[in-house]
Amino acid sequence: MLPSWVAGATALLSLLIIAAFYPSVTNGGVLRFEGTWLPQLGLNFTLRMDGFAWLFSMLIAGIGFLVVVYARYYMSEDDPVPRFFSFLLAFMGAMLGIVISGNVILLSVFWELTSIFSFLLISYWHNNAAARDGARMALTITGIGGFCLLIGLLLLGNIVGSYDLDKILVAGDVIRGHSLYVPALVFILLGALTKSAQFPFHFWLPNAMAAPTPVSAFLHSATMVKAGVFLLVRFWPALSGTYEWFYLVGLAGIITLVLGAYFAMFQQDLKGLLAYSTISHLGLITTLLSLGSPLATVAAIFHMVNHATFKASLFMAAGIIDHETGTRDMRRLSGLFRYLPITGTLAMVASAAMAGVPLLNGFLSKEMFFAEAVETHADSILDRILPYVATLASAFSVAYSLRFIHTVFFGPPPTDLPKPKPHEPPRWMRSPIELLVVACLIVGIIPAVSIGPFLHTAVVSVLGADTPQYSLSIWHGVNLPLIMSAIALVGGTLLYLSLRKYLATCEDGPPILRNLKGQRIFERILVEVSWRWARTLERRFGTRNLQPQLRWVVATGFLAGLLPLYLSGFETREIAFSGIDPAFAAIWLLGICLAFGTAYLAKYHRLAALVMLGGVGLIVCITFVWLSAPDLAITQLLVEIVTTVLILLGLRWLPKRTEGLVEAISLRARFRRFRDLALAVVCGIGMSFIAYAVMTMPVPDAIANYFLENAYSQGGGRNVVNVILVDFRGFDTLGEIAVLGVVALTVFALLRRFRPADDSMDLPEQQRIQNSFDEDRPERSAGDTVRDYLLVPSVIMTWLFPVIITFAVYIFMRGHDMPGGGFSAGLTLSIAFLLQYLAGGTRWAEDRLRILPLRWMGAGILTASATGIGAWFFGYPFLTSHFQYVELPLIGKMPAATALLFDLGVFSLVVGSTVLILVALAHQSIRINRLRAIDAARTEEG
Amino acid sequence: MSAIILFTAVSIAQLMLAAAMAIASVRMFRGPRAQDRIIGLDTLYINAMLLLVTFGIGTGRVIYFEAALVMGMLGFVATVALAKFLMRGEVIE
Amino acid sequence: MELVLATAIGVMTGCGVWLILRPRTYQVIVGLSLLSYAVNLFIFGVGGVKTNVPPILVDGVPNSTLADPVPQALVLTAIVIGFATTALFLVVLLASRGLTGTDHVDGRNEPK
Amino acid sequence: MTGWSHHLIIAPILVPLVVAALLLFFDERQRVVKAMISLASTLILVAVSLALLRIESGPNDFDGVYLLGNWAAPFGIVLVLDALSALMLLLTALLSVAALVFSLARWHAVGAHFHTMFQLLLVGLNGAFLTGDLFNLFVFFEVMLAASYGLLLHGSGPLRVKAGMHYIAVNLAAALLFLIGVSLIYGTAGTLNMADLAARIPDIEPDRRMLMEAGAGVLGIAFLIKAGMWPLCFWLPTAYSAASAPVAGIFAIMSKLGIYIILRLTMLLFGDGPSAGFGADVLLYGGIATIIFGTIGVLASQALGRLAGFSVLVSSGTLLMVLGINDGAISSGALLYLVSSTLTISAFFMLIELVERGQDAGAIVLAVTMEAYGDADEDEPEEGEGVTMPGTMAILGICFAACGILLSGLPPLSGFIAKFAMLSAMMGTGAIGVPPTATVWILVTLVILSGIAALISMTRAGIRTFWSSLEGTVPRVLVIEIVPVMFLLFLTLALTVQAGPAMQYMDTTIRSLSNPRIYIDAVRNAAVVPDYDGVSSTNTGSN
Amino acid sequence: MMQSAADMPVWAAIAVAFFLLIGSGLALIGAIGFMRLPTFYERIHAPTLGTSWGIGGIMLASMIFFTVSSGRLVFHELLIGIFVTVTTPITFMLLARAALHRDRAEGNGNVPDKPNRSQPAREVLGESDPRRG
Amino acid sequence: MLPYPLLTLSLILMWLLLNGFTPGHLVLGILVAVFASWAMASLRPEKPKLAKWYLLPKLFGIVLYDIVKSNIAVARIILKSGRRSHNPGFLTVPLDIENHTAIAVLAVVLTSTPGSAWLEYDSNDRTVLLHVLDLDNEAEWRDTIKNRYEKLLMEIFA
Ligand code: NA
Ligand code: NA
Repeated sequence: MLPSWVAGATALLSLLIIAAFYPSVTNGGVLRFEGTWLPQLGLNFTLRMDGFAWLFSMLIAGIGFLVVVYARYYMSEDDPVPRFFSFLLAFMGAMLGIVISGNVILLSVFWELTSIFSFLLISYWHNNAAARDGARMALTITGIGGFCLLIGLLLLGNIVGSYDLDKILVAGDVIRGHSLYVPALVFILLGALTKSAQFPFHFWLPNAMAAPTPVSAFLHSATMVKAGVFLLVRFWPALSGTYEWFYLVGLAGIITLVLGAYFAMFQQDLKGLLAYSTISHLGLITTLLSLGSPLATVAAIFHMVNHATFKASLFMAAGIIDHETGTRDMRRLSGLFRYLPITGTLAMVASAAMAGVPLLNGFLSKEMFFAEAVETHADSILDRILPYVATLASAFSVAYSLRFIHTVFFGPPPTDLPKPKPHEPPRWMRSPIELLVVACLIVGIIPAVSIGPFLHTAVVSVLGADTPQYSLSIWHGVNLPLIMSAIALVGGTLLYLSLRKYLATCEDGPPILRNLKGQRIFERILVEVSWRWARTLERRFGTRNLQPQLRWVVATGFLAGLLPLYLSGFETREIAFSGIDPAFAAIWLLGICLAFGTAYLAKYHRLAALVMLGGVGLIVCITFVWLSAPDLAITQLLVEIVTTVLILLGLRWLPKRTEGLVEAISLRARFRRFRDLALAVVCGIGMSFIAYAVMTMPVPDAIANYFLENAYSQGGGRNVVNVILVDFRGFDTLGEIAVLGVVALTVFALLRRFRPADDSMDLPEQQRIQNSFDEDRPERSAGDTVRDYLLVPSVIMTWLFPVIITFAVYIFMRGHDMPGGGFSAGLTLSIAFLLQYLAGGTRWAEDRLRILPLRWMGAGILTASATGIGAWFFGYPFLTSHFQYVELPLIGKMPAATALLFDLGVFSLVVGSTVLILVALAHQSIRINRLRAIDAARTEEG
Repeated sequence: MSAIILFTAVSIAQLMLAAAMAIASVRMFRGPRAQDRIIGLDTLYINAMLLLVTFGIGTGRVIYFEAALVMGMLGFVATVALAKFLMRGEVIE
Repeated sequence: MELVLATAIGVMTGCGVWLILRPRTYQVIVGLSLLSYAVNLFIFGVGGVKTNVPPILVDGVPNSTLADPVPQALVLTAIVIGFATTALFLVVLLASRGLTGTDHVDGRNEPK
Repeated sequence: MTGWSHHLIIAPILVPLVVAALLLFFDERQRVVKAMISLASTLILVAVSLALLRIESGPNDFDGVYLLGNWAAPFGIVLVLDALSALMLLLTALLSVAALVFSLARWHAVGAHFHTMFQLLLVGLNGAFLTGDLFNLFVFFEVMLAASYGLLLHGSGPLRVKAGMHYIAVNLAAALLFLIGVSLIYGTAGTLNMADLAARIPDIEPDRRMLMEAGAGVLGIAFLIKAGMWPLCFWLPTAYSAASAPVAGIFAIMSKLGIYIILRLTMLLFGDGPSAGFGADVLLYGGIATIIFGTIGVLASQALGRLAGFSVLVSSGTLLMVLGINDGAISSGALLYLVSSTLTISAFFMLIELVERGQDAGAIVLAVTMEAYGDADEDEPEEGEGVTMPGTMAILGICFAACGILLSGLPPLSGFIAKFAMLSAMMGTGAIGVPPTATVWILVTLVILSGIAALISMTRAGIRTFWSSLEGTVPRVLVIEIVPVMFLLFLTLALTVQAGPAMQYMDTTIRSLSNPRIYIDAVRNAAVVPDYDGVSSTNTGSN
Repeated sequence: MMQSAADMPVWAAIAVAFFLLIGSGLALIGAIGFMRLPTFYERIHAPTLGTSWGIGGIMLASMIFFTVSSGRLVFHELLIGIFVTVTTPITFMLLARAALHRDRAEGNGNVPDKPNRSQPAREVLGESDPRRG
Repeated sequence: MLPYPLLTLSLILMWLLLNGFTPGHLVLGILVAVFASWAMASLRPEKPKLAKWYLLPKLFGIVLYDIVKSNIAVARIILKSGRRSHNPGFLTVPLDIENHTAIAVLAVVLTSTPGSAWLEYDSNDRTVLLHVLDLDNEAEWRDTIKNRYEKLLMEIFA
């Protein structure tokens, strides 16, 4: 398996490289590498290796290497191993990154990376639901913790003024004295405690045991879970030594210590037992760190290393058992020693180390822990109960270690194993365990020689000048810690013996508390909050309906317009009734009535509403004339006409609606109506108010004067509005025709897929009646009625065609000097086309007129753009117009402005777009005939 | 003198036309049939056009002529479409 | 004159707002049309209400008596864009009606 | 005249416009030709915007003001290229290339005139980014909207049509507000040119100013609708998730257009002077409400499309909050965040379509519902063996994970850098010794919570999609579909690695924005091209 | 350059006023008739007052006014008259025919024959009130 | 070259009416009119044969006179319509003319004249249904239509 070789070589290489750094980090030496990344914000790619980081790196790389070797044999042939090893190596890199980051933000980057890779590793067997859930929970908890850590680190940066670890570590006093200390501490601790599975965030770790065992051995015993306590050690000089630190860290540590050990005793899953044991041991380390004493810190660092060695080996052993027997359930395992003597022996030694049996490394750090526990650090209840708690937890630890060994390896031969014939694993699979167990023994027996110098290097780098005197010998005489150890060993053994019967058959988990599954609670909360609450809230504070949305738009628009006025105490001028033209007022009285009528009739009398809307439009048009804006009047009128026809074309496809059935109006609907009415009234009044205010305000020194003065001399036109449109602000017009064009295309595209509702599929009733009338009579044939009907109108409408074309040309030509222009002309021409469709029907019109609307549109945009671009060749910016009078034979002096060419583009586009829209709508009637025919054919078949 | 005559005549004419428009609108609102409403709109158009012409006389400007011309020439298109919709249920067949 | 125009704008706004808050697509499109009338008049009015002034440059008439041409140009653009979007909305409501079988703005079948 | 290179400023508008027109001359059957022309246009746009960005960030004194029609400001319309608009242009161009390439696999063929509308959307976007004139902004806004209507409806179907109708209705209302706002501003200040307006504000007498502010308020609502501020945002998740994948991919920039304009106008008009800080509270509280609502929506979303849609809201909310605080350093970070989140969301929208291709919608709902009601696949048989994922799924999975990481702001991609940049400015070394205020705490909490929500939702969705349903057929994904997604994700990676220079650019941008004088003077002093003999042409308008 | 209204000869002013009042009066009478006449078929006659001499009067007024005030022959108002005369009948014809169709379809007795007996009388034109007509 | 000379001429006249007479506009008007006539040709309308076009002014005069008359009549009816002073009714008139343009002209004339309205033309039996506001003398109506208008029209559109 090539991947495993690559992975192993990589791990080994890292180990060797790290080892080579050793001389540089002894005696407080620090290696630094600085790369710029985001220097403005103090985030740099700074790597920093001191003694502590070195020790930890060695641990990561060393155990990493062993895990790769182990996994080489553990993973099945069918597993996608390249993925496994790449994730594993990536994780290792991230973990090393945490350890050697010299910038705390960089540290948090690696921190989150370990969460991500651990997620991928836990869920490696993702077809297993437990793996998925466990991975997700681990990621959620540690990811959230990582965010908290980031906040804490940002606060540290705020306090210290730098994210550089060196600067932070020397600023302990500043930090502890700062008002932001507590929040920073709390957030950093949230990060650390979640990662290290400390109470109350411990529950993710047992669920992460769905991971392949090498992962558990690496991540969940030796490295990732140590990241939290690593962080506590790392920031120990900067953060520790306060009451807040003591209480927060200590409380979490002590509870975790006891609870983890207690839970561990009652696990039935081997890996579950180890997981809870890990939790408990991490609690021990946390407790030590809470104490704030240098000696305790030494013990903590020492225990980190020790725990990594024995726990990793135990996980590997558990993996072998699982691998060989097919189960990890201690109720089914029994008497395996006869099959697995070597593994059994190794596991026994490692368990003994875990239980704190003398001559093994676990014993040494535990003794140090006991020694610290009896000291007084900060006078409090916590302080006083610590010795008892420590002893109790230790006794539990003895009990579960004993149980691990006794249940699995001793007793009668197993009876119902999934794999009946277990045997020793391959040599190389066992060797990592052997190596680790030997390490336990060596450290346990000759600590000062073996681990001593390295530990010292690490301790010095953390504590610096505060490094205390400590002795790494096995025998310190008969003292309180030794007695506590003895009590724990004896008590633990007795405890195990008394619980043995119960444990052999009991359910997973401790009595009573077994039902209090953190995982279950967590998932419930997650589902409740992130799913049900969220959906309820989304429904309550959001909507998928249109009406509330428009209501919001209207209401906020109203507030945005009037609130500033109200808040700043705006007062409008006195209302002036003078100067009102009675005819104008009368016209608008009418217009207002028409508007009300439109609103009133729009529901049941669509056609009537359309007619009245046309009336309102007409009044608007008159207004434009009255107020000296003939251009607007013409445009408004033409648009009005085309829009009416468009809506009529659409009306055919809308459902029939009759007033007859008056639905019972519910109270809610009534309320809604009232609210809408109130909103409408209020908006109307507000709009009137603002309109009045702005209209009566003297006109400011506007840009308008410039246009009035220069339209003729510079733009060559007397119709200032048109000169603005095609010259001063020609760019607006260019955009405007783009809008029209794209809308036409959209309409076309949408209608190509249009299929009417079933009840609109039939011929309109009028046509059916008329057709059947024609067919009933021998002298008539279908279509006679309509032909007679349109006989006279179509003659007139046809003859109007050239007339309207002439008129369109007229409107276009005069635009620059008089009301008119490309847009009006375009609309006029499209009305000419429309009229032919009306007169003769689609077929008739298209037989005769080949209008290619898309070409008109394209040509329009191109003409307008080309006119603009033309200016470039004379060294002017886009759209610079040019005009002069040209002398034409017969005709005389004619103004010729390039703006006219631009207007031609507008004209062309407007014709194309309008015709495209109208024709696309008109074609539906033909299309439906076809669809109907297809449907009919289908029905016959079916 | 001329000014007074013209002013009075124009004002009265405008008010009469406005009144005619108002009456047409009443039909537009009341119906009873769609035909009546549409003829109402047509009448409204015609009277509005006349109003514009009188406005032109009142102000002495020819500039409003085109607007009136557009109403006179193309105003019927909307009503024709409406009428055809009534008769055939479809504007363009 | 300002008063008349302001009232007219207000009424059309009110009617338009009422209509766009109704459940039928047709009401909405009519409402939007009314609103755009109101807004066009509003833009127009912003330049000051001048009646009986020459809209076109005429020799000998001082420019300052002319109506402000800028709002007029803006209204023209607004009319065009309003026309385009009305056409589009119309077609979309037709398509919606075709696909959902109802003319309710939310595609719901039962009038509520 | 600085020669032909000066015309480069207008190229981002003209190139797609002319291309759109040209495309109209080709038949629907000549789709390949159309696609190639369209693609060429977007590639040119990338090149142009890169050139503009380089010019803009370079040392030389480039005249970034383009006087259209050779009319001096404030009379004509000006285009203004500054660091901010250059950035947005580049972002748009990059997204457009990705979306267009993606569409070539199949989407461009499902309806008529896709490429034309796509190009016109770019016209609208680029025009809106470049213009220095309020009404011209309206026009380009409408160009963009009109094209977006067409693109949203591209492909038809009930979902799209319903979403399209709501989208159109809301935006039509918004357009009306826009017009009211612009005309109020014109009526009170007498100008439409942004720079001129900014210069005039101090001299506007009080009652006029009140109305001007009312106009600005109404105008603001129009932009906030586009940006998707709660409660004006409900259309957004529906519309974006209903749009076809490449369309949603390019839509990602549209909500940012609203943000862009708010940023531009608040900095220019309300940076200092008598109206300073106008509307800041609205942005702040609106942003808070938006990010909360977006977060809720992210958690509540079953469908990936809606999840992505709500992510847009989260992103908008974050940016609005920051704009409400209006602090230079935070804003630089926010700009980085803007770029990063736009790239992410765009990639995500396109990815979703690929991922969901292999699934049927009913299964998703069922899976989620089962999870919600407790006993999700608990009695599924346990298997020890892993399952080899097909290569496609692996690539999709990696992209999906990248999106999740980006959305939740986890390292190592730019989502983290961006959030860090903002947070650091609020409470880290960017604010040394300044204790975070309550507002900052709220902000930080919300930013973090939204990240957590994204994390939870994305893992839930990812697990469901990639791991729980291997029975589903493996989607058939073409290379030209996955490459654009990877391209955008690669850009986020590049943004991470090059965070320093990127941040430098953002800093410069914000610095120049916070000194509106530069902008105002540049526009007002921009000189028209003088006449040359023999032609009587337009000439200098005096101020 | 145009003369102001005050400079116009009185006879012209009187002529203009006369035609104006005739025109607008006829238009008003037409509208009143449109309002008051009882049946649709009667009502369609009334507005033609406005479209015939109503327009005629006002156009004449306009022609006289502008011819006198500008000192040159102005008669482009003729165009309006022609177009209205030509186009208005279309609307009236079409609408009257639609009314006829509907009355026949509904079986309203008092319209001339060509009823369509093969179809039951039904509500055809969803728009209006069936009670009247 | 010129498919519809009379139309072209009318269009030129229209152009000049709109723009005022200058040589330049005459040229321009001719160009536009010719272009518009070509556009008309593409519609391929039924081509009316104007045999005696010079009779058109006569028709015009008659109609103008009739309209004045009926204006007064109808105005009177409307103003005293409190009492039902008139006798509305339908009237079916058989027509001899076939030319569509001629029929259209007749329709326009009848509808423009207050008091009579063109309702329906039946191409099968070639009758037209009219509505008349005051149908006191049915025969006189028929006579007016047949002899006063139709005859003249048949002469014009031979
Ligand atoms: Na103690
Ligand atoms: Na008549």
